[in-house]
Amino acid sequence: MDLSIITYAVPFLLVGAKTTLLIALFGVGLGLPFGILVATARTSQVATIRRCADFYCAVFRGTPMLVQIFVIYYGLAQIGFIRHNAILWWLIGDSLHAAVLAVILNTGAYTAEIFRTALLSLPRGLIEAAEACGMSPWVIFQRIKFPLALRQALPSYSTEVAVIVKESSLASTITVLEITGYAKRLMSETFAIMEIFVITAVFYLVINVACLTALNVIERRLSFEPRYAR
Amino acid sequence: MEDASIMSPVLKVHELRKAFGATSVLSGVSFQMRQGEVISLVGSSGSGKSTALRCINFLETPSSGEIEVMGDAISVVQNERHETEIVNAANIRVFRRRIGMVFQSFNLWPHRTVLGNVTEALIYVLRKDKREAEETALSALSKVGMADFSHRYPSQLSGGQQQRVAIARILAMRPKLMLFDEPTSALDPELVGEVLKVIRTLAGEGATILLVTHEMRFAREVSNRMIFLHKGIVEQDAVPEELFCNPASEAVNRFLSSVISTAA
Amino acid sequence: MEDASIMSPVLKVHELRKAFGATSVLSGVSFQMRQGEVISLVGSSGSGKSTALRCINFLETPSSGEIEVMGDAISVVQNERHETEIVNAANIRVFRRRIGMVFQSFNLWPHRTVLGNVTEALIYVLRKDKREAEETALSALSKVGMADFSHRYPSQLSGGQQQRVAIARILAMRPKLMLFDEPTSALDPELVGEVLKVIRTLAGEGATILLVTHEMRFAREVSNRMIFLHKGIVEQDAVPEELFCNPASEAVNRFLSSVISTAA
Amino acid sequence: LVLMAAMGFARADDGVLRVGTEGDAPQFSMADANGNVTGFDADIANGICAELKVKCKFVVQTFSSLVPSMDKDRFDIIISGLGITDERMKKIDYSIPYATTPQYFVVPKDSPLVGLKSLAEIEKALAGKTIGVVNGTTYAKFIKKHIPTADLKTYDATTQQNSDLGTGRLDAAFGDSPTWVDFLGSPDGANFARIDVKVTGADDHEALGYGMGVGLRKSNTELKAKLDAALCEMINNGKVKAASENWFKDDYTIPCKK
Amino acid sequence: MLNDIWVLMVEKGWTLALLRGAGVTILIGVLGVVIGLASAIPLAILRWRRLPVLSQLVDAYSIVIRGVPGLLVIYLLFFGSVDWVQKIASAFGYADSAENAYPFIVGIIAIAAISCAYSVEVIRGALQAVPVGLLEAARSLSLSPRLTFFRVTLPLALRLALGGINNVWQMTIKDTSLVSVVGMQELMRTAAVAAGITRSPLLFYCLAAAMFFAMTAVSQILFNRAEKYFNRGFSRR
Ligand SMILES: Nc1ncnc2c1ncn2[C@@H]1O[C@H](COP(=O)(O)OP(=O)(O)OP(=O)(O)O)[C@@H](O)[C@H]1O
Ligand SMILES: Nc1ncnc2c1ncn2[C@@H]1O[C@H](COP(=O)(O)OP(=O)(O)OP(=O)(O)O)[C@@H](O)[C@H]1O
Ligand SMILES: [Mg+2]
Ligand SMILES: [Mg+2]
Repeated sequence: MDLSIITYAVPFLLVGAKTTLLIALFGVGLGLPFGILVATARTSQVATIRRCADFYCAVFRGTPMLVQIFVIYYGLAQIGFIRHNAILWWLIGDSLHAAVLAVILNTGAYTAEIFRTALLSLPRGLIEAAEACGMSPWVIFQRIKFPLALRQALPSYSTEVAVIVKESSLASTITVLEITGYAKRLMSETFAIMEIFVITAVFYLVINVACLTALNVIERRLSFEPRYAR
Repeated sequence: MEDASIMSPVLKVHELRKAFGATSVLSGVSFQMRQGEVISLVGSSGSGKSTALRCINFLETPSSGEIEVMGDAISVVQNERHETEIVNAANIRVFRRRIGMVFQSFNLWPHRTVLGNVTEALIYVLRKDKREAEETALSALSKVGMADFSHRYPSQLSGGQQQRVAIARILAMRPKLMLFDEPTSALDPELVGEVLKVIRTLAGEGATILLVTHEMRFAREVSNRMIFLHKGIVEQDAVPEELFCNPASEAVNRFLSSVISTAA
Repeated sequence: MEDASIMSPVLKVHELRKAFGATSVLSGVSFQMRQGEVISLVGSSGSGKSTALRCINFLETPSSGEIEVMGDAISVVQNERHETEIVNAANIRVFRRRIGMVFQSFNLWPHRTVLGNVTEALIYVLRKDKREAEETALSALSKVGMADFSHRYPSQLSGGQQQRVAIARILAMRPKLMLFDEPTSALDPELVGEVLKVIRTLAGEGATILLVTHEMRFAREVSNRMIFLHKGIVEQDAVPEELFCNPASEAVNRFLSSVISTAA
Repeated sequence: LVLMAAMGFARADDGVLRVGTEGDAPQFSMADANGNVTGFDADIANGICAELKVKCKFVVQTFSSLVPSMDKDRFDIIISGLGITDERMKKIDYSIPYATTPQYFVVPKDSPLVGLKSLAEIEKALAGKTIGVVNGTTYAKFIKKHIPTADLKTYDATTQQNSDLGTGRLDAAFGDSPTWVDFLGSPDGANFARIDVKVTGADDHEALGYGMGVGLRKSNTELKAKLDAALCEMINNGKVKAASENWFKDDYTIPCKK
Repeated sequence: MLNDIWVLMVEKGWTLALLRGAGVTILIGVLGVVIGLASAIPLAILRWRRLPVLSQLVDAYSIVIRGVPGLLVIYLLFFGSVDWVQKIASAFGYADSAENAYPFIVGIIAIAAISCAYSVEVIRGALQAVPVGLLEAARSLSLSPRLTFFRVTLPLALRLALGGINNVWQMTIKDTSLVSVVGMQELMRTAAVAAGITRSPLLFYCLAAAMFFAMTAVSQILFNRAEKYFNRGFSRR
């Protein structure tokens, strides 16, 4: 491999990495609560809420993220009303904002599915015990359901975090200069496709290994003595 | 108000019915409890005792019937379209705040320590601050001899220890009405004696207690009245002496005689 | 061979020790069982009874000690580097084929029906064909009065019903040695009497039974010998009459006296 | 059937020249629903094949896999409007340049910028503005170098860049002449105009290169010689001019200097 | 407008092209997930059992594959191996068929490797969540480890893993678009080409999205069925 390529590309990619991290941070920070909200909506007793949430998940899990990001950035921008509404235009007018929005909406749907199964698999008795104490639904959720579901969901969710980091690369298709954005530019400048690809992948790998290891540590921290269950 | 609540029954169960699909489990159970009363619900396995307790705080929705706790009532009716309809469903939360329940299978939260299991509801339902909650919890735990285990997780406890934590979880809450589902099933005789004392103290302090038990001697000792449930209906509702000396039916008689023969 | 196995003890537990981290639970337990014997393991809650049973079929690995089942032995030693080393670990499978165990918390498989829970091991361990397995299962279920529930899932059963299925699951396997962890904790007196009968029949047919129980009357009735466990050691190992009339220590005395006072 | 469609490769026997191309670049390289390629690049390729008396076999692939695929001998040459730059020549070899398209800036019609007269003026006027270019080109480098304060946006496709022009996200866009002829002639382009300052490779060879060439593996001198000869012949006999005028309505041929 | 679409979709044959792309997508997606899942189960068991060395290897594999963009996985697999595969094939005289079939095979292998890495984590998480007591019951009945696994652990774990597997499938079917880098014309690539040269990106991307949606909608029905099946016996009432 040509070493000069590395010294040339890395400074650019480092700048891009900041943006990638920013998108991922928002994706996790807002996507997780949002996904959990949707998951609870999907287990709701009210049929309308449940159906709406189901539909949202079906759409965002069923279509490619690329299309979602295109529709949000290019598609919605065609609508005059949105262009002239300051708040909406703030949301999608700026490519970074649109990318963050798309990532949140996309990961929200996947996160919801992960937490839905986790919530459904909780032993009834534990929730009944909380209900019998007179806890409000919110407290039951916050103190019993969520902590237990989180432990069950963490392995899958850590995967989702890695996916968020990687999917954030689609932001480059709407002109956001994150890692992949810079990589594309460098590739067309130098034609050192393979080299830049590998360097880029190393960037993603480093970020993801950091995330996955952190989540692994959290998972181990949260796991209570599982042995000697009778 | 206060006076009225003392006079009126703490718990009134009226024509409680429950069916799971086609199998009818409770077919019209009615009884009342006054403040400070301890009632044992006895009957053979599968006779619907746990189901009755679970219906009282609406963990299980009855098929029909009315339940009144300290003056507030919830009734369940079947409407024209054969759907179950709960009248005054908003009271369910009120009920559960007044009622504490110990489960047959303990249902301790595996992700919380013993102390956490007990303080949880104190902090989040009774809104005590953390220190106060821990003090209350430790005193409840020491009543059942579990104060030394407060930092263990449930999975590190023996069966009897788990059961005692489940009891302490409710003791700490000091609810007006307590439902115990076989609170001594995993306890050794020494501890059964302890629980007996605790229940007597609680009753003396004005709590009302409904318990399910298979230990007839314990039931006889602890309760003011005993209710014998058989095939979903109340076969006998009497003071213990009466039940033992004067069984109302063949079923009661057979049940009690087997107690005596086992003990022989 | 056959003769020898009748003469030699079915189960020999020698200097069994078990510690969870720093807390020592069993500190040198030794006893023997001959074929057809029924022994009750009694003691206060947390004294290590369940742990002892679980060590015998190696669900829990002892810290040290030797266990011999029908002539085959497994011993656990601490080697120089303070690691636990199992000598003859291959025998664990052999042990488990000979030993059946009923758990304190039943552990029925939630995804299988009652019948499925019982036939599973018959089909896959004893290699019976499906029809035969179902017949055996149904006859075991009817011994505990659960034949009518064979198509229910465990979550649709009452506590006592679950316990009876757990018992039937083992009965159907007809193991040489059976370990029962509080087999009557959720059962009403009538059913306790039934289980008593079943255990007697099994013992009469040559099975060897080790059971943990809190019901002293039941223990007295059912067992040839009683072992009193206290703080991880065997405090007394005697025939029931002896234990009750002549307690070996203060601990045994206190334990038994509370039985009597509760019964008062 | 699906399988067959999925892998349109043939062996590099003598008599077949395998040409890698992008397939989704309007006017240059357009693959239709059946995988047949038309456009300027296709004409050049077919012309070369005719000169060399071989059959052209097109392989349509994404831009980013073209170079590695050629390295691994999946095809022999790339004809996909590749601009020749010094930077790129480190990775692949080029034939002689056969055409070059001038570049223009495009801005909203009512913008005062429309009347600017020189590159220097444009550079001053667009400082700090948002400018779009398309990936796969070297224009980004050009803008970075000449208008360093500009907020540069890179697009994967011209249509996307034009869409952002339409919604006002871009103050200006920089691209080659054929694209603009196409866009300004369409209804969407009605509100835009190009600044009449022709930017060519001559303005900055380092950033904008030396025109389009055929890409081939490094040190394949024999093939390079053949290609150069063929291209030169096509330039001289007007085939390139014909193709250019056919697709771009203008003649972008670079004279062949041996 | 409608006329334009008619010309594009029918006369220019893009409908057929999209359907052909969808066929490739489904074929690679299904094969990839099935192979990935099948190989993920044993790997997840290694992880779950914490077998020394092997477990760490699996962990490393799954972290690396999940950590790098899928595109690179395919790139490296394909461009890293195509040389010697070509040589071997030529040596045996199958050069042509190797050149034709190889991208397809690599595509499936890469997709399987990716979906496998994801599935490993999902299944391991589910295995860990199966209550120990239920396994002890099986062990004490001397069901062999293999039987315990297949009769008790796996059914219970699959119930817990179902949502995650569903997610992996939905992700994988869309990841198939990566195989376009080795020259396969799957759905997304076909749509991109069409979008580029017909200048109707919105139409073609939305069409592709609709096709993906149709595929996942069908699979969702199957997953709902499976969920019902695995949940039998769990709900009270
Ligand atoms: N995983 C563990 N970690 C630490 N301590 C444990 C663990 N499991 C059990 N113990 C402790 O070991 C002791 C013996 O437990 P065991 O379950 O054998 O008691 P037991 O005699 O069966 O009691 P019970 O009659 O209440 O069932 C208890 O004090 C318990 O707290
Ligand atoms: N979800 C269910 N579906 C069908 N039948 C059920 C369900 N839950 C409970 N039952 C049946 O209802 C009857 C009463 O159950 P319940 O748990 O109230 O019995 P119980 O009196 O508490 O018995 P035990 O003393 O054994 O705990 C039992 O026969 C049981 O099989
Ligand atoms: Mg019950
Ligand atoms: Mg025990």
